[in-house]
Amino acid sequence: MEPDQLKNWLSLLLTIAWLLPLGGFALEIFAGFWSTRLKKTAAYIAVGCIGAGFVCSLTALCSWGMHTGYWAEHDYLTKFFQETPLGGDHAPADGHAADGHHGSEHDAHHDEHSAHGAEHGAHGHEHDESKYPTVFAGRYYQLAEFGSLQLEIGYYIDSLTLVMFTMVTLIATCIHVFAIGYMSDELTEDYVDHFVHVGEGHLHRPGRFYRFFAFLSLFSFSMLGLVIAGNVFMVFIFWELVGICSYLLIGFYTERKSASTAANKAFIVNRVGDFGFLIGLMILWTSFGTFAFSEPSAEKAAENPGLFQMLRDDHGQMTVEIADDGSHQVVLTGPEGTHKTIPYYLLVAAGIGIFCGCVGKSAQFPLQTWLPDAMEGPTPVSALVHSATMVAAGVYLVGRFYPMFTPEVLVTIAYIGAITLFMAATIAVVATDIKRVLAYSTISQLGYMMLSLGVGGWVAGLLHLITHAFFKSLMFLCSGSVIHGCHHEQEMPKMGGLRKKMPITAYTMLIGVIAITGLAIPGTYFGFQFAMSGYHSKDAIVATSLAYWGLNDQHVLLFILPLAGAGITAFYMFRLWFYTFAGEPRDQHIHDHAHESPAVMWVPLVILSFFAIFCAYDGEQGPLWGLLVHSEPAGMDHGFDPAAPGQIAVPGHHHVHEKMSGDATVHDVAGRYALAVAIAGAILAYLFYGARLLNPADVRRQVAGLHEFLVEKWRFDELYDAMFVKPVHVISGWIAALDRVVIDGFLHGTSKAAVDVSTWDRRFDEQVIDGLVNWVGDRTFRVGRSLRFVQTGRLRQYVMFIAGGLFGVLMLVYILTL
Amino acid sequence: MPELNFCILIGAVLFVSGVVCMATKRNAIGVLMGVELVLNAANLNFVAFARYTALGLDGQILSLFVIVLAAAEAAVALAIALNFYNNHLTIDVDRADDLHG
Amino acid sequence: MATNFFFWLLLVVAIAGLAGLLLVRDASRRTPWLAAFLVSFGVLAVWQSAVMFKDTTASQVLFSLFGAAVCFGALGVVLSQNVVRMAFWLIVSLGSTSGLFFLLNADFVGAVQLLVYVGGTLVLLIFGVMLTASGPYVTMKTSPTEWVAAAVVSSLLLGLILVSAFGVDWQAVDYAEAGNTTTQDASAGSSVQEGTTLRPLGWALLGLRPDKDLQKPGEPSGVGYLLPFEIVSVHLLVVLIGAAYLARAKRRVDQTPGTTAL
Amino acid sequence: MIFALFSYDSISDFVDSMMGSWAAWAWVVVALIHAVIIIHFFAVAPLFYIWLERKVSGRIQDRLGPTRVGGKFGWLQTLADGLKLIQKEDLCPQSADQLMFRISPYIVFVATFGAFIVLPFSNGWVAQNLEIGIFFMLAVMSLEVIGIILAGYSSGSKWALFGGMREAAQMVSYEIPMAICALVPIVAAGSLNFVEIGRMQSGWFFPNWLMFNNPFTFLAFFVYFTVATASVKRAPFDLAEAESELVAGFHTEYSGIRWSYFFMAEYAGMFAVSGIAVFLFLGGWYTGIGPLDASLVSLQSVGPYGILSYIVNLIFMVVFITKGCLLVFLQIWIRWTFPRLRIDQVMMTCLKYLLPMSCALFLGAVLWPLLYYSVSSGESPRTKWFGEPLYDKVIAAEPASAEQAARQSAPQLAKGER
Repeated sequence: MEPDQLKNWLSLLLTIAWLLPLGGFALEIFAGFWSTRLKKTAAYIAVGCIGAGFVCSLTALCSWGMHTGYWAEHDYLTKFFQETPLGGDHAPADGHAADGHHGSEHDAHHDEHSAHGAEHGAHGHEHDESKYPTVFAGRYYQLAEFGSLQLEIGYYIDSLTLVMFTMVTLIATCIHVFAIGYMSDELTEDYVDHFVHVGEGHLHRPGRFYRFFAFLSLFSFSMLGLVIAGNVFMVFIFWELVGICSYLLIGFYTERKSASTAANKAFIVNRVGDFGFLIGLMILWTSFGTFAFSEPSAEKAAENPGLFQMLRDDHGQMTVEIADDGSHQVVLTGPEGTHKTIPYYLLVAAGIGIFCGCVGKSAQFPLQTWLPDAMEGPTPVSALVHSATMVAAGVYLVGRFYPMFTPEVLVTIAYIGAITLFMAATIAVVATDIKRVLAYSTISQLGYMMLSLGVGGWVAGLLHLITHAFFKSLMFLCSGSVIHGCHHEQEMPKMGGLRKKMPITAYTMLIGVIAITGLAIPGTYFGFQFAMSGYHSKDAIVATSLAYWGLNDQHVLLFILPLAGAGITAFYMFRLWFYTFAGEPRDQHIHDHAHESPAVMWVPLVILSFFAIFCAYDGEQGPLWGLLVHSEPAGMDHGFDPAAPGQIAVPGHHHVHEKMSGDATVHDVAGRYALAVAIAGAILAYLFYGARLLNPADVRRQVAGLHEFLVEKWRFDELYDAMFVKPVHVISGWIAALDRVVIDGFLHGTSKAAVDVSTWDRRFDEQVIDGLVNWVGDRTFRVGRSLRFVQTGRLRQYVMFIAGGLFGVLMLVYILTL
Repeated sequence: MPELNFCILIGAVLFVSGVVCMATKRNAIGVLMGVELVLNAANLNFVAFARYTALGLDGQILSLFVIVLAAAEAAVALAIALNFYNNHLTIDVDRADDLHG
Repeated sequence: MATNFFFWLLLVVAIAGLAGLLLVRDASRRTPWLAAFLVSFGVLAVWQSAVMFKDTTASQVLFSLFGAAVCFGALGVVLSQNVVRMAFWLIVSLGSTSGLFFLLNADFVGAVQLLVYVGGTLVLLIFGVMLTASGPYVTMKTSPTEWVAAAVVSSLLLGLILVSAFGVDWQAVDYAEAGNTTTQDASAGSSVQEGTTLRPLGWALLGLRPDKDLQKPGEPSGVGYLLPFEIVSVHLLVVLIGAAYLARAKRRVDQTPGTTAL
Repeated sequence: MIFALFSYDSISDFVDSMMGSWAAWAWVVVALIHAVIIIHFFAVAPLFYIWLERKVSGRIQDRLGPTRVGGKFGWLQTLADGLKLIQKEDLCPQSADQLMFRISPYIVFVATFGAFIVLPFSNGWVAQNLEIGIFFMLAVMSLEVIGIILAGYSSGSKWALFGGMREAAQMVSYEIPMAICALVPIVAAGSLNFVEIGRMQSGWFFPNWLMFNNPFTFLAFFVYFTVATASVKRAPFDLAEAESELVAGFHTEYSGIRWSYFFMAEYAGMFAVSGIAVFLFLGGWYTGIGPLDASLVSLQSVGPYGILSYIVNLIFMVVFITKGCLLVFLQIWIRWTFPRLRIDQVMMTCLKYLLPMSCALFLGAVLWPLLYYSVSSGESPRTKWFGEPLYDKVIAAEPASAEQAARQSAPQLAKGER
């Protein structure tokens, strides 16, 4: 197939996958018109759309691999056959029938994984032009054109996009299926909402089943849109759309006060992050003049290069020169090779700005408060939005936008990540709500990803993103089925010993816990590694941070914190598991009523648990790692040596695999440390909650202060309240006072003055003018009356007067004419 | 032309006697007679000027009109006087002073 | 000589008559003496006045006669208390004015005066008098003060008018300046002078003015009186209707029956 | 010397020549002469008419009337009455207004007498040939009303007052139709001057007498005649003297000579009104027989000293007087045949019948020339609309007497004799 044909084929498939949920959403949102509130048709439509989307993205991935010769290079398939006795009927890779049914496609994915094979070829990254192009970019529609800038809806397809597409659609499909069961009690005309008290009773409202699936479809559309986006502006558009969907989904139970405030909080905090994002965008636009990431085809790149091509040459090097006034200028290669220089700090500012957006979206250090409250939404939402996809968008953006970040920005990313992971972990330890614990664990894992991206572990970070998506959504769904089983009871102290009641949920939960803690038995025994996906990704991260520490001694924290975090993670995860599933039930009532959730809920659990185990199979030699490495930005593999002005070294791949102590590589050393810490944490949790030998209450009493501090979630809410809300009230109070005193005073003053003037004017008017007029009237009246005697009414006297008058006049005339 | 002066003299006498008659007579008809005298004085002057000055024929025509209109005026005045007499049973002008100030 | 003898004869007869009148007691027997005195004295008076006014022309005599009649008539009207007397003297005055009109070569106007004014209006007045002059209202005295005031004002007014009138030199005013050609035009015009004013008046009323040379610049065009003539006719109609309406017989049902109109 | 008298055209010419130094006072003499002449006729006529009336009324009532006094037919009866009246004591009632009572007969007499100034007895024999002859006559006759009212009022008695008032009302209201009817022939004739109107009616009586000039004048004669009898208080309209109701009307209190003045005025009034009728309708002094008139007129300019013209005029005067007497006889005749009208009927006939009829006739007379004189020749616009005025014809017809006509129009007194 020719490159163009492949490009069109891939873009077609991905566009279908992308737009199907939108169509679903359009249908489902009007379900109120064409279907009743009791039918599940809306759900089936949603599942169908996202399922078809998964199939399309899967076929796109396979056809991409086949045609770009990627499979040929990395013949995982044959390798798999040799080693693993397991084997189902392996349909040949390219023979996938686009089968809408979830079950069969599950096997196909598994098979495709094995085809990748563990070992990864010598990673020559030199792109010789003669080879088949692997990255495709294009434009659907041009929104606007401002001079040289084109705002367009376009796509940028490379291995990362395809992997993300498959991951998102797969997880969304499972969650949609799960949601059908979970949201089944909304299928009534009269849904009693126990959490909302209206008068003396509860709120009665019609069920909103179809609306939930509409929002889910909209969210899937916007997430896929974000992933496929070809330029930063489009990313921003879907960034906002995703934010809206999270707002809608968190606030699904709108009547609940807590739900609506949580939705607002999430949206507002995201907006704060987006504020930074916008600033970054603006800087990019003014300085670079374009939003597109990069233009794979050579001739188009010459005409209007993407952001990356302008900043970095083919080897990923950024040229910095010292301008005459001493400031560092970055040289950009514009269209037709024109050169333009922008100040270095501007680029740093742009990077920081874009990273702010990611902090807001992925609930990193300063803006993490909204995620725990976001648990108010239904559990499938938490699973899909607030664990796997949306929060991962921040990390994906950092990954996608990696070339633009200068070393200084990377350091900040790293530190933010470190702080976040440690803080979230500590809070998770004391959290009692099952979903709160998972929320904090999500935050800390995101911290891990940011940390790994910050320290240069691009592939490690994104691998961890994928794996975390799988096992975190798994755990959320398990907690969902637990809540569902315990009739919306989320407090762990009320649960206990549910293993017997809900075996499948318990064991899938256990798989998730083991995956996240990264427990494994290092080494490969009889061709199989006893290690979950979490182990591989977490080890890579810790190794990269160790290598980073190796290169930059002052950043010791970047290694210590992830290590400690790993331990704490293990502790709170196993605490969670033991708390809910092991031991005697703490609340007999709930225990009695607990029941295993129906098939429609536990099947996705099983599927997700399978992926939680095998998605990062074979670690760095695995297919997933290979795919991710394929779209690693140029120059990442061999790291950056410390350049001006920050003097920070970024480790490459080889640094990670250098010999450190003896023959053990950095990677192995880090792995051993992480494993030790994790095992310690697990054992400690077992002691506290599993066997209940130690009483947490005692510890709580001993470290009451610390405990209180942690329960208060490091008092960030109070901090923000104090920093922002209070000042606003105070200032508004001042303004109100100003308004009342100054402006009203002024107005009252003028009106009072007006009143005075008018009273004076009225008095003047009455006395002077009226007086005058009356005087004149009076005078005329008096004169008139005085002449009255003349009008006697007697005819004869009148004649006499006339005669006299005549005489007088004539005399006068006579005299005058003398 | 002495005759013109004589005519004017006679006219003046007529006019003045008319005015006096109007001024002194308490009988409404007396007043009317005074009016007639005044009108006649005017007529006399008209004709005299027609004869002795350049006024010519116009004077005579005007006197014709005066005569005719005097007749009309007398008719109306008499009607009023009779009405007054019928209503108030008196012809004394001084009794008709309702329009005093 | 004869005239002297004749003169003295008349004088003696007059004196004898007078003496007889004074001496005779019996009123009824005085008539012959009275007759003698009157006849002789009358002839004597006429003769002497004729001699005095030997060269006065007819018009002057007649003019003064009629003038005197007018003035005494007017004074009669003013002085008489009785309304009917007043009416009579008014008739005398207006009749003599019509005579004056004839003397002033305004024959048609004189005739109209007689026919319309005296024959019509004064008859009307007399009707008015007859209808109202019943009982106390025939003679109504006016207070002396009013007489005095009237006398004063009238004399002042008369004096002023006469002084101003006699002060004017009419000679200068009329013939010389006035552009009017009535006096010069001997043919159809100057009818005013010849006293035959009927036909020119008729034409004037119809709007034709042959006696005026209309081309003369100073002359106003269209001095005909057709429009006023029509207006007067309509006016008369209106007045008649009005008067008839006003004076219509109002049946008054009150204490004085019989005051219905004639 | 006597013949020399006839050479003068008019009395005034004669007197002027006589007065010499007193020429200025000639007009007084002339006026007196004229007055004497008229007074003679004025006095004689009533005598004859009273006698005529008593004879005719007798005959109508199948009785003889006065036969013994003065000869064969009692023709001196009225003279005897006259003498009787003069001897009677003319008393003046106590409650009467002395001045008014005495003056009113003279007013009435003067009013009627004044009328005869302008009435010509033949071609040129007129006291004062005024341009406005007829109009002056009517004007003067209208003064009579005042005399009657004053007489009625001043005699103090209610009957007199009522009689006077009714009489005055009747005369005043009948004046209007009389004037309008008189206007009808004047419109046809085109002139107010008696002499001119008379001259216009020369020739055969049918087309030339104004009566036969156009149908309207024909009707106007009869209306005029009725109105005239009413205005002189005669015949059916003489309610004022109705013995049964108002005794003798306004002159009940009068006796003697004052009463005779009233009577003289009445009968003279009858003749004056008839005279107007003769001039306006019946051809004036012409006999109406075409050739006879023409020959008489031609005779006038023959012979020495105008003696023949004097004789012709005499003949014309006789013709005029006979016509007048015939009309008076007609009035007398009517008086003794028709019953008397009530006062409201009198007023009603005047205002509701006679006045509208006379107005209609007047309108017809005015419009008649438009129909009759078709627009043939290109005369002046006036003639085109109103036809060729007769007076032009007159002037054109008799060039010979043009000089005389011109002089006639002169203001000096016209020659009048007898």
